[in-house]
Amino acid sequence: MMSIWINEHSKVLVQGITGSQGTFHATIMIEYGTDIVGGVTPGKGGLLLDMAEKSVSVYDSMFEAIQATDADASVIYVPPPFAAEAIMEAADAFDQIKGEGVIVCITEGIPTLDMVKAVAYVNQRPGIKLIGPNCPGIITPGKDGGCKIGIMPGHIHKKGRIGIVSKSGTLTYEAVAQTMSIGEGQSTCIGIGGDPVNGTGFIDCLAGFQADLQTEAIVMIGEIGGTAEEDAAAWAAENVTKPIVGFVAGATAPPGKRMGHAGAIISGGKGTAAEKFAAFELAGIHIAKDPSEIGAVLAAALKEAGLL
Amino acid sequence: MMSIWINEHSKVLVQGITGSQGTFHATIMIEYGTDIVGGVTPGKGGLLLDMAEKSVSVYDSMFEAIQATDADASVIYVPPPFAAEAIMEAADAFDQIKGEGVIVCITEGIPTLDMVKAVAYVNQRPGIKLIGPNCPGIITPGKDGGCKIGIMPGHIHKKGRIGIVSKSGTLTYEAVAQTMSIGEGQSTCIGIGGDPVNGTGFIDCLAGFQADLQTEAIVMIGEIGGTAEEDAAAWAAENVTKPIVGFVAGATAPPGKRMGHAGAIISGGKGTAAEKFAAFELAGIHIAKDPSEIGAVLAAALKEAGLL
Amino acid sequence: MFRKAGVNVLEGVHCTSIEDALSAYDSLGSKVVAVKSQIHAGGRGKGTLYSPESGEKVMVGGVKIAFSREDVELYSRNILGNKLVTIQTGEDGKIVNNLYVEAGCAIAHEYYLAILVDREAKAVLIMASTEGGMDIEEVAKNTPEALHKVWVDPAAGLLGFQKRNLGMDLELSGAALKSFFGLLGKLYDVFVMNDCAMIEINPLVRSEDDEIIALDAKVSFDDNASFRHKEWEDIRDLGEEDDAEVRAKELGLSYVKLDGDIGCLVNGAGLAMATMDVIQLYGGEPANFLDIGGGAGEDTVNAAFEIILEDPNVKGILVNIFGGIQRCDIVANGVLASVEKMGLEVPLVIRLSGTNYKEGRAIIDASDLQTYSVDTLAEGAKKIVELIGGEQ
Amino acid sequence: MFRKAGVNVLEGVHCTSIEDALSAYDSLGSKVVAVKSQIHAGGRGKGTLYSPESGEKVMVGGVKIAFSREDVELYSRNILGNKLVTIQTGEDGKIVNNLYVEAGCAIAHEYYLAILVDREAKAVLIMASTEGGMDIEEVAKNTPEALHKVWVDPAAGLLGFQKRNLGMDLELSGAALKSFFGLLGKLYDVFVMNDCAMIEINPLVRSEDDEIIALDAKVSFDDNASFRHKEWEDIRDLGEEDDAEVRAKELGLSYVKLDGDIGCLVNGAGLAMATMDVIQLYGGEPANFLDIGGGAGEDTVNAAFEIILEDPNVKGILVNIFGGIQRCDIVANGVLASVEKMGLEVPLVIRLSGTNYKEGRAIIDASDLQTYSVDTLAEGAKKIVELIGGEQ
Repeated sequence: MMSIWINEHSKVLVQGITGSQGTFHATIMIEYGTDIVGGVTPGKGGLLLDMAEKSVSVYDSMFEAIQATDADASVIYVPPPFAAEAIMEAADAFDQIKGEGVIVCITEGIPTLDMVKAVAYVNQRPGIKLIGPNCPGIITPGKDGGCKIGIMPGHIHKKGRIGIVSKSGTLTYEAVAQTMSIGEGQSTCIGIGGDPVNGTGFIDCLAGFQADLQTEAIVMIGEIGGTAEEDAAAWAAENVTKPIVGFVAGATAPPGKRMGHAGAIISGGKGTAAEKFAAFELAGIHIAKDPSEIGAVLAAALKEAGLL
Repeated sequence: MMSIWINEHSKVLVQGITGSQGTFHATIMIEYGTDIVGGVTPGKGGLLLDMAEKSVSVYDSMFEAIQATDADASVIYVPPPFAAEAIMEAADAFDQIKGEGVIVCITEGIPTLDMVKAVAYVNQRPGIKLIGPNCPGIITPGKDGGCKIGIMPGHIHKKGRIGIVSKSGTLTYEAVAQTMSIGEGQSTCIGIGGDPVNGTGFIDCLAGFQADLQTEAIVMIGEIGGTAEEDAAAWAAENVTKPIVGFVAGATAPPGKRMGHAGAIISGGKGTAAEKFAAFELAGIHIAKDPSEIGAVLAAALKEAGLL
Repeated sequence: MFRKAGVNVLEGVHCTSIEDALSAYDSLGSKVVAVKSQIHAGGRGKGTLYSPESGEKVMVGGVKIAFSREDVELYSRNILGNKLVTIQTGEDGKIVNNLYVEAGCAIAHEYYLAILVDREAKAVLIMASTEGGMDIEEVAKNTPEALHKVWVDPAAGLLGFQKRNLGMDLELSGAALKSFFGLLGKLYDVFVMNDCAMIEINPLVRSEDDEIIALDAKVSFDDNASFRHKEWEDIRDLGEEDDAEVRAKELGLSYVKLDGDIGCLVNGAGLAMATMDVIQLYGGEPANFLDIGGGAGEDTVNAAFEIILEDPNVKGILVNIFGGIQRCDIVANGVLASVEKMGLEVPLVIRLSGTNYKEGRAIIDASDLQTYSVDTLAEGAKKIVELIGGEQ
Repeated sequence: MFRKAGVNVLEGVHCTSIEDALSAYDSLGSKVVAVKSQIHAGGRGKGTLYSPESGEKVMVGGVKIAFSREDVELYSRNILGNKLVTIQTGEDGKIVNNLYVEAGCAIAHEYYLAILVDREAKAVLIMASTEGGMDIEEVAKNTPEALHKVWVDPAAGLLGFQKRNLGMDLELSGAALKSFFGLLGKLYDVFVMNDCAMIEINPLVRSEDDEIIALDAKVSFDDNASFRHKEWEDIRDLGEEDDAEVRAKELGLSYVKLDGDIGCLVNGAGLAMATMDVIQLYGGEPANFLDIGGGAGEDTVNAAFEIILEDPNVKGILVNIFGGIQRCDIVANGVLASVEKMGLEVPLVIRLSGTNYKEGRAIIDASDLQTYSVDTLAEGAKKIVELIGGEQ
């Protein structure tokens, strides 16, 4: 297995392709090299869009679109009031037609209870993987281009052996730049998003990287709120043999205040950066206290593991 | 593996034990030899009931009861308005505490949409098996007594090698009597019930019998309505190597009329006995056209398979 | 019910006389109206009306479009009091005592829509077709690809994309799609809130101004849910159901009248069906399905005998009991009491098995009742067929 | 909101003056009443009131039981216009402009109840304890076994047995259990229908006649769901929230004011937090969290500068951008325009990386702006700390 969940050749649909965000990012994804095989906007089925010298078909429903294109993944640029429905439509269609599929939801601002429902719906369909919402997406850089599903800047990436998973968007880019600063590329980078209720979590990604032949080390970026970082660290201690470098944002965040992401809030004294760093330490994760140090810490970890 | 899902020593709880049906059948089950370890009636926790020279504790909730008794199974004698809730309570408690459990729902007359919800709830908890509702239950006769969970007359059974599965209550007893008439006993007998939406179906039971070392032949009794018999026959043709004897009730039932069981109705020309018998024949199932013939057909089938 | 839930329906008036129908026509203010026979059975449009006395054919079609006041008069005269035979009523048909006069609308297209519980999927199923007004069973048989299906996830309920996709499958767009989306959501709510067994709308129409309207609907309910729907007692049209079946239900019996001459009294639905089957297998014809349930008392047995003997076709009775909860001695006492009370002029064959069968038999044998005790169902069936002189 | 949903609450009146409070006392007709400070923060009962001018302590306890008209007058005088400091308000406390005078009830026992979304379980969690009125965080820490939890299956909703079992966990029975069962169902509906983030009822009480009553409640909402709750605009008490934070939100910025002196302007919530962290790591103190979001225009950058510069503590600014969707050249132009418009008297360090960073730097370098361009976040943090003369 090379890279996780998606590979350079994954076929991707864009839900909400005729919206401004959808059109903009579909074009950029195609330019990067992503195989965008179609888009979905109900009521606009049959339309042909010209994007980056490619002609992209629009379908009325995900069911129709997957049947016509045999897509492997879908990315959602749909406004918050309709995004949870879009996730469930994609989950239902992938499940019915293929029994599997990757759904990436970029949308920010989906009501939490909508996500409680959508995540339960996805989890009842074990072949379906949901990334996000409120995340930059997932990218598997190729030798030439690659598969970028989301909004991250493609040009900063390079194919390589480091897997990256992060709750934050821009911090992921920071982590990518740090791997590049020591001459390392990425196998797959996943932004899982910072919402309180979301799809794929750290553990799913760590398990994927552990099993992936291309990945040799992992960078994991958390932030305050919840206990996902602690749980992942405990799991990694038991299950991950590859070196992991970890950073947690929000050491200076005051309690009770939401720091941008709906999930980034220290409540009841729980979910602090200090607790998360301590859990990382306990699990043998290599800690960077400053994101600008990730490169150096990673290089040291690779050396220690005999990989450099 | 000897017998299926329950064995002679299974520990059983009775939901609704302080109701008249619950008390009556709990006593009979204990007399038969079933290990009734407790009962549940909310608000009556702490009560001790004297039943067939045994003292049975009443608990307020299934959660409490399973924690206290480590029960394996539960049987529900709760009136229809509350029965679906009782199923879900049992499923939740078994799932949380043990990750598995057998729930037998005897109650007749549960609204179909309640069962749609309850079955979906049970199916989300893969370790939980639901038998019924509106069924006689499940019995695994032992050498001396055995485990009877339900309302079937225990005394007509004997431990042996025939597995019986049936939609109908009294027809199951008829089938049991037929096996006895040729000197055969039963491994496990399961009445899956005749409601349109229920738990365990024919295929689950056939799979259990096929895997069970004690079971050497199977009697399967269907009735008009739905396509469960056809689906099971097709599945058996591929997956069951043990001889099966089949009967379907309702050859003379007029279309569009509900014959007692809510599910026993031929609608839109579908679900006739003729179709089901034809499917049995196609699948190599030995057919009895008259339940009084089941013994003779079974004896012939056993002989053909070199088992007699 | 639909109107209360906000489902688009046409204005209409219930009528029980020709005068009613005419004043309904006047009040609706629509030149074209539909005059519809109201019975609890489908296929009314394609049914035929017969005079109940002469058996003469009166009119083809139980639903008629009237273009004038005269039409309304003619059609209501032809419908009221006559017998409507459809593919779902059986040969006997049903007397029509009610009709519905409904304002017309300019129909652009007719669709079919049904909501029911799919027992295999254990979920609510919504079926729709662009072939409205047709017999849906024909559509299902001949052009299954024209029948679009949506299963409702019990956990998530009916989702927006499912409504939208089904509408698009029906080739709806714009205002019509929006109207369909709204109507389907409301119909699903009606189905769930009212514990329906089936809602069938045939036809569902798109009007020329792109409204989606439920033109004709047939609704049935889940009997098991009656405890939480006291309102059903009001809308049930008891007059129309078979009298004995209704009475049997009140007594806790499951009874279905059939055309044969051998009455059956059985415990358990499956065994009751099997008893009928075996009677036929040995050349007889069952007069009924009758399940006395589990744990019936003497009274119940008594009531069951009464209902069986009411049927003038009955020439013999087969009692078939396999006692589980049911004790055979109680049935035996019930049979004796019934015979004593009602007299018995037809042969009676009794098969008792299971719980207390010895005691039961002893009771029967000790009485001076003219009965035949047998050991198995097959013997019983053969015996009763022989006794009433059928083929053996 | 609770009253409308049928949740048991005590009668009470909102007041903004001592006169209001006295006439509320007269109208409630209950000799004993509670006088409650109304601010959006918990821990009011255990809070302390201070004079906003002198800082003098006025009264201990923001919720008081008044046994007479004189008590009401005293307590409302001590509360209104003064500053209430609780464990949740921070040191600054909040000025109390509203109070609530509530009829008393004979309390047999106090409980704690909360409904919230459990992010780990991805489900709604209901927590209850027999230790009502206490600080729940203490209970969770010291006696976790006293805190009973129920998770709501998103598919099935809150089920009857869960309500009953939680009530029994609270040692309720009979009428009190029934009352709790009803109240919990309604509260859960309120939670879901109103897209709450948290409902905390502390205390929930059992009255001596076995009614369960929500005595004091704190409700917060899921901001993401505001698009479907236009009614929130009415109930939001804007005066109480930090002014700059509200204005920032309206401009599409995420802003949280902090106590330090280095203003931050960052794209992305995670990076914004990391920027604060790194500033502190190198000896500085961030003045704020500020995320300009993805794809901000010049206007947004402008607004962000305005909000940062409003804070008189700010002695220097660190701009940290890693362009993804966000183009660095747009940020650069925004910075120039802001400085031109507002003037700039504090040092400015700019780190641009990612999309169009070269163009962005060129714009900054070509201007006559007194800024320091750096390559990494660490360099930027060190530089700004150095410039404002903090430790290095």
